[in-house]
Amino acid sequence: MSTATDAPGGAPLLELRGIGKDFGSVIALEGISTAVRAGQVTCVLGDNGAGKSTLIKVLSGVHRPTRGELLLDGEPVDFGAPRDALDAGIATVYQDLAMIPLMSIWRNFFLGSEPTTGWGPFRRFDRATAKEVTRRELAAMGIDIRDPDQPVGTLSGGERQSVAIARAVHFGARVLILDEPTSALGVKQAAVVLRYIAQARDQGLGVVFITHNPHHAHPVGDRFLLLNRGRSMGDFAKGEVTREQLTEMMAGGDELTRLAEELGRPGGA
Amino acid sequence: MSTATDAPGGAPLLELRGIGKDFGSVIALEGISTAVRAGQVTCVLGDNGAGKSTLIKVLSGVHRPTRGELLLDGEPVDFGAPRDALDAGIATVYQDLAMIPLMSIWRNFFLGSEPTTGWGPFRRFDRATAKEVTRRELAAMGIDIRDPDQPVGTLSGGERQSVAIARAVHFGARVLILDEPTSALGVKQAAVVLRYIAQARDQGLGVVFITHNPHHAHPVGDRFLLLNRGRSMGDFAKGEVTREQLTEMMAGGDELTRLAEELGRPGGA
Amino acid sequence: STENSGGGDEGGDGGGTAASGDLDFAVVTHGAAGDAFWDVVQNGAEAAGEDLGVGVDYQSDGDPQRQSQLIEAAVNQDVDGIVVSMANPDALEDSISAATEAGIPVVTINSGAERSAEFGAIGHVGQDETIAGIGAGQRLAQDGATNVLCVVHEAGNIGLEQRCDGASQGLGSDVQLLQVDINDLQAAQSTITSQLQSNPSIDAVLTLNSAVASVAASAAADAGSDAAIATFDLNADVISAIQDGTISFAVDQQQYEQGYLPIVMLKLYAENLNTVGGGQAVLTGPGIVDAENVDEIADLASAGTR
Amino acid sequence: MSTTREAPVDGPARADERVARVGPWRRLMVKPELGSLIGAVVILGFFSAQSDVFRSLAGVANWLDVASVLGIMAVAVALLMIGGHFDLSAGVMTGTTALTVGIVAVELQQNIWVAIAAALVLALGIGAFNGWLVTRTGLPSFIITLGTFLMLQGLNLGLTKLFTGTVIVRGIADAPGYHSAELVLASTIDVFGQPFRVAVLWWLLVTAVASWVLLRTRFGNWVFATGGDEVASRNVGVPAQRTTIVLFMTTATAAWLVGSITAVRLTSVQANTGTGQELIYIVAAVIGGCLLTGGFGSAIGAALGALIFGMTQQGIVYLNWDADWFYFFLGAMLLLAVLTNRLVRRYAEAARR
Amino acid sequence: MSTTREAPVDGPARADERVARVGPWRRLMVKPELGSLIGAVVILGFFSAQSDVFRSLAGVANWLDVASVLGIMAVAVALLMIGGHFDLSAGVMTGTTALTVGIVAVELQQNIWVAIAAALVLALGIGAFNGWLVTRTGLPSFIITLGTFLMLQGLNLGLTKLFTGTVIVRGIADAPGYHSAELVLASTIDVFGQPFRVAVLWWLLVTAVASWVLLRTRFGNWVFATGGDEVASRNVGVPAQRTTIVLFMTTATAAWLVGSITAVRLTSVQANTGTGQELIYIVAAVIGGCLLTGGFGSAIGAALGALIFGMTQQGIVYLNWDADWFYFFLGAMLLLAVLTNRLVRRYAEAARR
Ligand SMILES: Nc1ncnc2c1ncn2[C@@H]1O[C@H](COP(=O)(O)OP(=O)(O)OP(=O)(O)O)[C@@H](O)[C@H]1O
Ligand SMILES: Nc1ncnc2c1ncn2[C@@H]1O[C@H](COP(=O)(O)OP(=O)(O)OP(=O)(O)O)[C@@H](O)[C@H]1O
Ligand SMILES: [Mg+2]
Ligand SMILES: [Mg+2]
Repeated sequence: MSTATDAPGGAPLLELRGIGKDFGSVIALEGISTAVRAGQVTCVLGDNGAGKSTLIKVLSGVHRPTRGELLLDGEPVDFGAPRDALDAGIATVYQDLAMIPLMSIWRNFFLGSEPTTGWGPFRRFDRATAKEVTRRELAAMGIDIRDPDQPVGTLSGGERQSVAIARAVHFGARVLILDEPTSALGVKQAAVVLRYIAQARDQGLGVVFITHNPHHAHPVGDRFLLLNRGRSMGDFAKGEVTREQLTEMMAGGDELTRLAEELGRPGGA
Repeated sequence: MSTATDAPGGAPLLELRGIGKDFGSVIALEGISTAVRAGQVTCVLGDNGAGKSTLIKVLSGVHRPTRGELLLDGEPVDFGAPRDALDAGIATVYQDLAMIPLMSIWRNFFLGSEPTTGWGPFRRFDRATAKEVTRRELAAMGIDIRDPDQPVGTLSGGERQSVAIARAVHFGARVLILDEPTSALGVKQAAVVLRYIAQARDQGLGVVFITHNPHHAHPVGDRFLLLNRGRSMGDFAKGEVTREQLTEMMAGGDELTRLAEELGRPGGA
Repeated sequence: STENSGGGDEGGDGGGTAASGDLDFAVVTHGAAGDAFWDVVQNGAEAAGEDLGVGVDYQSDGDPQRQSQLIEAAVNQDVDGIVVSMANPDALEDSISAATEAGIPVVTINSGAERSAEFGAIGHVGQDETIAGIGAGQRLAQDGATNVLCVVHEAGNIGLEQRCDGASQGLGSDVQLLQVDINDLQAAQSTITSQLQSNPSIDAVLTLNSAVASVAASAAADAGSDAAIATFDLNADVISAIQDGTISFAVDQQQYEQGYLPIVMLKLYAENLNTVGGGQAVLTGPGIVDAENVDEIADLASAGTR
Repeated sequence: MSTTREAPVDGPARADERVARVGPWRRLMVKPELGSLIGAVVILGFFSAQSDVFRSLAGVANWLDVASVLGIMAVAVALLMIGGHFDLSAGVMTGTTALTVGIVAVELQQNIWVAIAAALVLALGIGAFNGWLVTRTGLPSFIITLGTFLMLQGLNLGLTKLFTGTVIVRGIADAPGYHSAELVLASTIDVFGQPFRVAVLWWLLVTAVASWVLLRTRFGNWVFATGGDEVASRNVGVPAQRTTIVLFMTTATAAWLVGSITAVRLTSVQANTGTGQELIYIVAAVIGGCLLTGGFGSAIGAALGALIFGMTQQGIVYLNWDADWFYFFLGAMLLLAVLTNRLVRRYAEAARR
Repeated sequence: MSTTREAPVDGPARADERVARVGPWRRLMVKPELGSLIGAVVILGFFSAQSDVFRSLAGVANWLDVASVLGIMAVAVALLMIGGHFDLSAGVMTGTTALTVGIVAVELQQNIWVAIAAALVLALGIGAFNGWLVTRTGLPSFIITLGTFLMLQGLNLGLTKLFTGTVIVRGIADAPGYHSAELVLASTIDVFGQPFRVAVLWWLLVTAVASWVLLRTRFGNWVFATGGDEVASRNVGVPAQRTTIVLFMTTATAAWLVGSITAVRLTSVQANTGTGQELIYIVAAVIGGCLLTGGFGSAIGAALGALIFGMTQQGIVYLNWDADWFYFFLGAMLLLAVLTNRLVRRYAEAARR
């Protein structure tokens, strides 16, 4: 498995060439090139507002890039809508989670990919299956929901995030994109997510993973794409960087240690 | 300064006695008692859905507790609305941030506490001051906004969180409540927030801090309130626990280390 | 289709000199768009325009303020004459005097006869709604009705109110009012049915619109009531209902004349300074259409002229 | 990726100490439909207690008739509102379709079924146009459909006058095929000797189908999602634009059904038919629990909202209250209905959120 | 806690490589008001090109008159919509206040200023009632104000008939103090020899004050916040309920102003005055860029929306287009205005989001 660390891991599933994105006068991305390979985890790192979410929205068909090219299996593609990306097997956990607060958990889980039963005019949403799968997938993440009929809007922040992750993992066929999936999660749930990422990678999926936590990024990442103010600061293979360097690159990652000292308290990172 | 670690730190600013909160059939909190003291940081820890956000919403006047008593400076109080809590000097960063997406950054910053200028019928919102203060406070957090007139809805997740934190810090007079303030923040910004917390504590404010990150909780926390499924699992002073115990209490905090081993990769927490 | 005086054509100022080919008249009424009664008025005015070779521009709005603004627009356009219906004379006073001050002759139609001369109109063609109502009330009394239901199809409309008031006067006792919505005739039918069901002593229903009359007849049948149905205004359905006896009579204002005659009057005034009526209103009704005379006008109503 | 992962072994029915016990009665109370059912029951009780005609079979047939035509539209409008949009042209479209049936059958002398089919095609076209314009421009549907509302109002009058010379199309009863059309759309059915309008059946059918689609099909899921958060639902792959267009076409289809019923039943159609009714449809849907902001509501609720409106409208007449005060009473009863609904739910709210 | 922290030394005017250069013209374009200004200019150009009366001073005075009364209400309704609510009773309230002025002045024989004051008190009461009910019950304002709308409609008719025996109040011109009231509310002002209605001044004043309040005061900030996200704004201490109630009272005050102008100008008032106008106010506000979901919009935009509506309404008359097709043209012109607005903004959108 460790062969994947340095080797390119085959032809890229997804490739970006000189991608740029403007929002009116705001230049959010400029000249980003990288590749997502099967069986590899690409970590996108960067400060707040660096353009990480914008980048993954380009990958998942939410935004059309203003400049540059997107290649799927080596062929140029133009995702007109997220549906196109989903149909290409790309599933995404958005930072804002893309959930409908007033709808129940199981309806949100299968939204856009509802299982059906019956035929002809009597084809209907298979509710029993949907509820059952929802409960099972969430339980696997260590989230024990009271009632799959509860509206998502009344879930806690972490519960909601777990639902979004479980959904993406369930539907991700070739590429799994996760935008700060662990931000609101407890330590236990975060570990489960990291394990999911590793599982997905082992099954040959390409994973794009955004996080601010070097402790999360380093164990699972194979490549690290560093963004700063909308531009790429480099694209490193795992072997090329240590966790310390990584933390350093993530804008003064040792601050915590220094902080702990500065505060004159025992402990620290 | 380290005297605050074990000593009670004077009479509690805020005290909770047997607080419980139901949402219809959902029992979100049950029998919580704790105290927030001046010059102390109380960390509330717990799994996703444990009831942490609900607890701080009781403290900040969003929810009226179903059971139990809330005391401010030893006197029972009944916060009918968040305004009452704000007027008592309690400022809160909500997990959902409580920002108006369509409004500009500076309008959001001063929302509800607008500075005014002029007199009589010509008393008006002091826009120049508002913009200036907003820019200054955000810059102090290391967030360099392009334009304070940008609608908050177009900010990145971390930028938005920074605005909410800067606002609470600016207006918090006696108690500062932060619900997962660092979840979407970069390492640098998170460190700034931790330093804010320490500063606030040193200035004699009571701080309530919710986080899932033991690396964040341990350096600044003085007391640790542990919640599980809506109930208190104990209330520990800093001296009573080491970081390892804390991480353990936070539901298998060593998972990361184990995970790293399990994945057969170098690195880990 | 008559003469062509072909003479000088220096704008319509003051009237009297313009050539007929260049005459433009404005008709501004308070009828709602699509109202069956006012549609016949419009048809009359437009037919007169065609017959006499003059331009006729018909506008209407039920809101008095809007109506006055439409009159002002006509004044601004410097038309050669204005025809105005005066349901609410006070509200139109300013704009009508603006017209007369600008030297534009005004003919008032329908209601408002008593204020017409005061406002400087050169004549009035119409039938006061109250008098029409009295006529209907008297006829109902004649037929032996004692407990009459008056169906108002637009709440607060002054013209409709006057018709019901007049009916009370003619009948000699108060009529009972019922509100329905002209734009939802199915519901109107149900509402009339329920009124007849809950109040079986009603022995006559007076509707103020021909379309409401048709559903009132069906409603009476639904409710099993043998109340007589009478109505204001005609249309082809009402005429065939009179023929087969389901509606006993209709009050006909011959409102076609209220559209046609003022155009004739304005043309005569413009070319010959003639006035009509000698300061008195020219009355167009009320005529009563019942089984006796219905056959003669049967074909005319479907053409939109009765 | 659906590998087997270690699922904790606890069945769905396991008791949870974080959930308080709630009686079945209270559980029922919080369903949106049951809220408006309470309102309906209150109104029914109020008028029945005071008027024996109101509660007689003939009375019931009468107010059910009013509720049914309104209800067909209210249910369709409710679907659209759940999907996050308004259709101000819904009212006038009932007139457009009714006039089309009349003009094609009478003036163009076609079989009435041909006329009805033509009206359907027209309605679907207008609905698709509305939906296309809304999704294409991203402008609020309120303003787009206001534009089509005004344009249709003008067309109704202008074309009717063009074809007939008057503001009314009449003589539909003489069109070929009229009797079969009457049977389907405007006949009555005897129940205990009292004729009920067949429109009541249509109303029940429409409500049942709409409710089934909304709660049991993929499309229904998309409707809730599109109305709840259009961006989020597009992000997870819901065809939001298609859903919106179909919803507008659904309202148009309901308008066609109501218009056809009107034309066949009254046999003559006025050019201003339906104008101003759009607000009443929205009101019925809102009484029935639909959120104006979209994403929440129910078809059965909207049907009950129409029932409340119909009962109130007729009940006031049955009580012989002074007609001058009709609208006053109508407003007061509506407020009464929604406030009761609200009160009951407040009490029962203890059962959720 | 505002301690000095180490702020990076960069002035606000520093160039940022993450911001592309945008011309001032494009920057202007994206302001919501300027969007509707484009619509207004297109409509103005369209009609002016075809009718010289329309562009004459007399014509301008005429359509400004139409726009002004509508505009006063549209601006107030826009504030309310930005605050997240609707007031369906706004239209009929202009009738209620006008009738109150008439009844108090004529039937109760008071000085007209007393009558106008009485109408103000009544209007404020109704507005406060609307706001109180909405904030108290949490029900949608759409349904609450529909209730008051219907009730007021009934009251207007019932009370007018009670006092006058008919559906019209006449003789306001004979009330004591009428002339001073006429001067303030219904006089004309000569500009280049063309009398303009004083209502135009009121309209400008209301727009200016509303715009100032909205953009420059605390209250304005609260309005945006309450409409944008009520829960969030309450959480940061905005008095959302008070804001809502004040907004409803503002619409009521505007209705009182319009009602008083109507009563004094027409000197007689019909019981159905104002009914049905509420939708037009909302439309003007939406054309002017207000979101129906609240939290976004502008007072100047609403005033321009009213202008578009007024110009279109009168412009069609000036072009002598067939009255039967009036609504068709009105709808088409409105769509034209909003679509142009949209197109221009699409082009300019490159300048933001
Ligand atoms: N729709 C938009 N309109 C204008 N600016 C935008 C828009 N979306 C994003 N931006 C800007 O683009 C920049 C990049 O945003 P993005 O959300 O990609 O950052 P990020 O790297 O995900 O940050 P974070 O770690 O805080 O989530 C930000 O400065 C943001 O203000
Ligand atoms: N308004 C509500 N209605 C019903 N249930 C609610 C409501 N608010 C919260 N809950 C439930 O109460 C429980 C506690 O929620 P809370 O938001 O306090 O959790 P938390 O500890 O903050 O979790 P996280 O770490 O994920 O933010 C959750 O299970 C949630 O589903
Ligand atoms: Mg992001
Ligand atoms: Mg929380």
